[in-house]
Amino acid sequence: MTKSVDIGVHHVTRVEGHGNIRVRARDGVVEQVEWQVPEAPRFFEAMVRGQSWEDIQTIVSRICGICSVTHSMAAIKAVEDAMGVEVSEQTDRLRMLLHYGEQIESHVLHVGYLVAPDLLGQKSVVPLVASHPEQVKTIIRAHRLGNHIMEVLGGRMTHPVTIKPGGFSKLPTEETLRDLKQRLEAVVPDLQVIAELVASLADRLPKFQRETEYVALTHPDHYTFYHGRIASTDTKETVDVHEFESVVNEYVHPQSTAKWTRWHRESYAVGALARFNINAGQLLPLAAKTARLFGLQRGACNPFLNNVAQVVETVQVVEHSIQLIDELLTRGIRPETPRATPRAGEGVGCVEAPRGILFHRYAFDENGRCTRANICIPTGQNHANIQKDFEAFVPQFLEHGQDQLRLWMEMLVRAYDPCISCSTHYLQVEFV
Amino acid sequence: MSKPKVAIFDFACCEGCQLQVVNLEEEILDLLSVVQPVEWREAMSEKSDTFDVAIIEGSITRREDEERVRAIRERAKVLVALGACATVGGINKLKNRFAMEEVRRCVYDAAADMPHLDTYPTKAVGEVVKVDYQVHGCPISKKEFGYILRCLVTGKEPFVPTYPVCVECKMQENVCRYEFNEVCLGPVTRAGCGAKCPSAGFWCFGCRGLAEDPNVQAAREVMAEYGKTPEDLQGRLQLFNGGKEQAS
Amino acid sequence: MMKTRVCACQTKDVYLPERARVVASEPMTATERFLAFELESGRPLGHQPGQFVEVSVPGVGEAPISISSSPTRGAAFEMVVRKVGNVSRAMHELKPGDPVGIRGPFGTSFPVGGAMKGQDVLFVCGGIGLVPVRSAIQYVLDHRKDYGHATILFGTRTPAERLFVAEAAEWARAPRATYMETVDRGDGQWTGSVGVITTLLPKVTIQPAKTVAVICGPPIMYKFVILELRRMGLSDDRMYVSLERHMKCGVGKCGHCQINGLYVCQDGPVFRFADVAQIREAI
Amino acid sequence: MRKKPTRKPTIRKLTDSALRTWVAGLIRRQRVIGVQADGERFAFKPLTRAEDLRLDYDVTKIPPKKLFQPAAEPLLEYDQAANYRSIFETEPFVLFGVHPYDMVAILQMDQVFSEKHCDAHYFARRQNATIVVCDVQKASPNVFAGCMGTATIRKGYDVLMTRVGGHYVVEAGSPKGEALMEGLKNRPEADEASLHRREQVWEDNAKFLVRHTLRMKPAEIPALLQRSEDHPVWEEKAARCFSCGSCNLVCPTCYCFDVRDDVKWDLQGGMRRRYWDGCMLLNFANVAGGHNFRKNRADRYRHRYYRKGLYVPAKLGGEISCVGCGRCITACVSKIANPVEIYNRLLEER
Repeated sequence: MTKSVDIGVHHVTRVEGHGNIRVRARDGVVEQVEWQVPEAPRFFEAMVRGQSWEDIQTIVSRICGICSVTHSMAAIKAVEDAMGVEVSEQTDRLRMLLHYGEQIESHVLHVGYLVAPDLLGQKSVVPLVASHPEQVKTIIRAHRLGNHIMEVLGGRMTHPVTIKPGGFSKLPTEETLRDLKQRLEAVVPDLQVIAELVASLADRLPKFQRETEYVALTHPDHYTFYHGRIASTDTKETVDVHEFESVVNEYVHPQSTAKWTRWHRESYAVGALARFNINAGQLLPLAAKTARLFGLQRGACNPFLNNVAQVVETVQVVEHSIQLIDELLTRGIRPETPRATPRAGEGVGCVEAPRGILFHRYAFDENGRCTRANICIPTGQNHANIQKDFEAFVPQFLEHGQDQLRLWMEMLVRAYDPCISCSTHYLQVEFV
Repeated sequence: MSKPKVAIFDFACCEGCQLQVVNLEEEILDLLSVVQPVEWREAMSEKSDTFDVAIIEGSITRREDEERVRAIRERAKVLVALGACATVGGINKLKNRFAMEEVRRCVYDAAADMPHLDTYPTKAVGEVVKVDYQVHGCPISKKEFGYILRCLVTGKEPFVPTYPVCVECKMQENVCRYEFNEVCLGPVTRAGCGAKCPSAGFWCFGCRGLAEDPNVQAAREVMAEYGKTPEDLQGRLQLFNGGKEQAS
Repeated sequence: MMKTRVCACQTKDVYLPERARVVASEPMTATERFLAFELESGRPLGHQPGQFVEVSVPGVGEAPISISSSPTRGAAFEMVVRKVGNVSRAMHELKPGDPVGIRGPFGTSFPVGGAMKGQDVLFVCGGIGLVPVRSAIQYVLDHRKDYGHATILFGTRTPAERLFVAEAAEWARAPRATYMETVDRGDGQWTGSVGVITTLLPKVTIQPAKTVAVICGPPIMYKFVILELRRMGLSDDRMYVSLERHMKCGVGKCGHCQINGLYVCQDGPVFRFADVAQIREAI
Repeated sequence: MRKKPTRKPTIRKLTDSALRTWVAGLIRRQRVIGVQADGERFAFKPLTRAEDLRLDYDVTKIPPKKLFQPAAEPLLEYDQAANYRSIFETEPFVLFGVHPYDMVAILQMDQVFSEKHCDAHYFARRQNATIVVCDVQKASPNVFAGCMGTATIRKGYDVLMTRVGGHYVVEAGSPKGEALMEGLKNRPEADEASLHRREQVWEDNAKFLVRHTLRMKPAEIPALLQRSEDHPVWEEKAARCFSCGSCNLVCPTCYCFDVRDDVKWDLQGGMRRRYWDGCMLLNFANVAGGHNFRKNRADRYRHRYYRKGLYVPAKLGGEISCVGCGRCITACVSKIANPVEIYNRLLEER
């Protein structure tokens, strides 16, 4: 088989935003392997300057339609941090619940609509409607549940409006929560179906491994998406989120103009697999059982397994959501009015997006007008790792030929669930 | 009637409006019964050179985007602007308050001069090419999207409200956000959203663009009576309705 | 709980259309189409000249359309539709046999059985203003002995926009009838009169005491025509106008067609000008 | 529609706990829509527990018209072959706690919707309703029903309740009301003292439901308007008008509507619905083709007051189409929608 390939994927499909793949190899010698991002930069950090602290969430939610709740949460937490606002336990639980809505929606969307077609040899979910109608309906049901949680708690499915500094603009009724709980319980068997479908296809994922550093939030009490400190698989030490710049270490690679991130190695990975590798010990029973179904264990370093970790996490957040609702209902929903007053200061918000750890930092003047912003998105943190994966992957799988290699590389990019439209700041190399 | 071929293209945006199309869930099957998607990068790998309907999501923020959208317009019989970024420029217009050079430097510092970071003041799609149908909102309402698509396929002019959000807020039996002393843009913002934000206890921030013949001057006067400054109003008005344009 | 139907008036839902079918559909100008309908039940519509119906096109909507034919011309009723909205555009696509829904007839009519009887009648029509008036013209010509001289003045912007050209030739030949037409702008072939409709009026002699005028056209036309007729000595109570408004319900509820206290769908569309002359919003 | 009562109406005396028992019984048997707290304000909502009924409310956000003419209401459905079928989705219900001014408005709507052509969709709902009117116990911030003669009502309701001291006097006003009060058979009849105190409540309400004072009799409003078409107040107020229709939508006597079709995904059949509309909205008087017969804000603004004070009264035998609920005053963020202020001003600057 020929060992020469020339791959130029202009705008990888079934990902959020635009990314290109460039590979050139001649007679088994790899000459060029590049992961490029030609997304139109949108300059959010410049745009928020001068805007009111009350509008920051509204603005930065628009960084990404897929992770709008996550960006909103990070922004609100940062604003509260800057303004010295504490929130109640009730608010905390409701936010986690809302945040879980997005994890469910995003993970199911990614695994079900964007990745499943690869595993089933299709170009999109559309033909699956005919070939796998029951599975597609199951996926739709689970996806709708995620959306439903966001709609009832966030006021909308995308770009939530209920989360304000200090609390919620509108609280759900206990009846709503009871209804949510029923829906969550009802989706558990559906998730089982999805897990089994993915498990039955998991052997179609390339057997590729590359050890790397995984970074995610960690918290002593639970498998966290919302609280905690920054942890790494490379060290026992955890880092306070206020020090996130010391973790992401944005740098310019000598061979590239792209800003990459590194912590203990030349790249690190964030996302579902990272969270799993750090927090797997805290999975709730059903999620742990799902992980066993796949044989997924801590220390997994096949990036394609990120999709599997997403399935495990979907079960985890559904389980935890049910717990949270029980806790909320036990105490009863108490009326609360969010109160916060602007002051000069700086704050950091950090939460886990479905695709990995996300950092927001803002500074405000005494009128609460934003003076400075720094946003570090998960996909930005994964770019260097994707590039490193490519560099290891191409020589190893070159012999499979251009078409297969191309598909696998696209799948590899998709495995990271990149959210390129999140691009608050990216630098990238040449265009294809 | 043969099914029109539909292609969805995205420019500078969060892709949240495409997500609303995905969020139609089972209704997507209904949608597929009236149109044939031939290109939709976010959801499918197929690409197509021929299509009848082009749906454009996102704003035009670079010269190269402008060329691309013109090329799409030339090939499309019908062009739909999807969502606030496309219909009014949306949140992306916030950057128009600054000089572009300054915006680039703010975010990219020393690397700001790299060619791919080229950016120009954000434009709505309609500021570059002729738009046949507009689906307003950030994000769009999936229900309205379905309705407009059905109108498009059957050759009808859809009913899109020109009146302010207050109409739907009253229909939802909401208490006016002004009573909470908030800067709510409902009285000058185009309805059609079902007043989702005020119904969730939040002010309207104007994502569907201005209502027809909006009384912005009255808004300034009324704000003052509620103890708000023109800057408070301005700050919120420019979120979705343009940076410099509204300043006058 | 059981859904019940309790209202006695539900035997007649005024919003429920009755099915009718297209019996003729022909292009008339670039933007106007001629359509004829018959109720499926076979019964005549029972309208008076000047009245309108609400036409429903399935899948599209409902719109008020003037009836253009006289009840003296058989069970079919005719319309001329200009492409301006969803419904009228859809009506342009209708073919013979296609079903539509009809509500009505609604509104007032030209006083063919009242004030016009025994009088000379002067019809002044601009553009598609001829459409509703045609029903009265036909009616008068079909009851020729009941009326004095019939004068029909018709103005359009261009020769191509003239309506009922062939029929107008018959009107011109009818006993004790005068037909005159004018266009704002001629084309290469046009040899007729050029100028706005008011330029035709000096060519007409009327006996103000025994003439009734019927005026229908675009909003701008009324002012000038009425001024001129007044100058010719015609009093406001001898002028009848047909006004256009947005009539959603046709039965005096929805409020869209209101001109001050008047509902065009109920109190109009035909008004004695004296009754609306003082109403600011009318003309 | 209403029959003259052939015998003396039943009048009973009801303690709070007896009221709760009665309402709880009604809820068990049928749909009850009652006034309830909704945040800091009040709204008519389906009642599931008798305790939630709040007869001490000041005013509801939206008048009870929403029960007879919903904000969005299906009229009919159809198929491609033009088979149109009316839709009537309604069931019998008790509407509990309507204030007298709102009842007056309902009676006006009854007239409007039955005049010449009867509106079957309105009356399907209307005739399914048994209306329990409750005299006002707490004046709302902008009420002026006392000036409009609508602070109390003596006919047109099915049941009338008045709180006198620590209990209610409950009187049937129709056979429907008598039937509703069947469950109160074992309650005592109202005594003279209670009836006397009820008279006092009526007198007081007429006096005190006056947060804004109209300096003329309502009957003088039409004549006043007839000579005020060119008054500067229209332009002046309209300059601050958002044309947002809030005053229309919260008004118990505004009933204008829009009608729109939506086709189903099969592109064959569809549904025709009507929606609340308002004459203050910019395109209300648009005709097909785009001409707007009331393009100026001031024309629309004036039209609304003329409609309430002159045009509709002409249909209603002179009754002013404003019942003094004050909702428009509260709803208008520009604070230009106070009818009392307008009419007083016209009177002063004649």
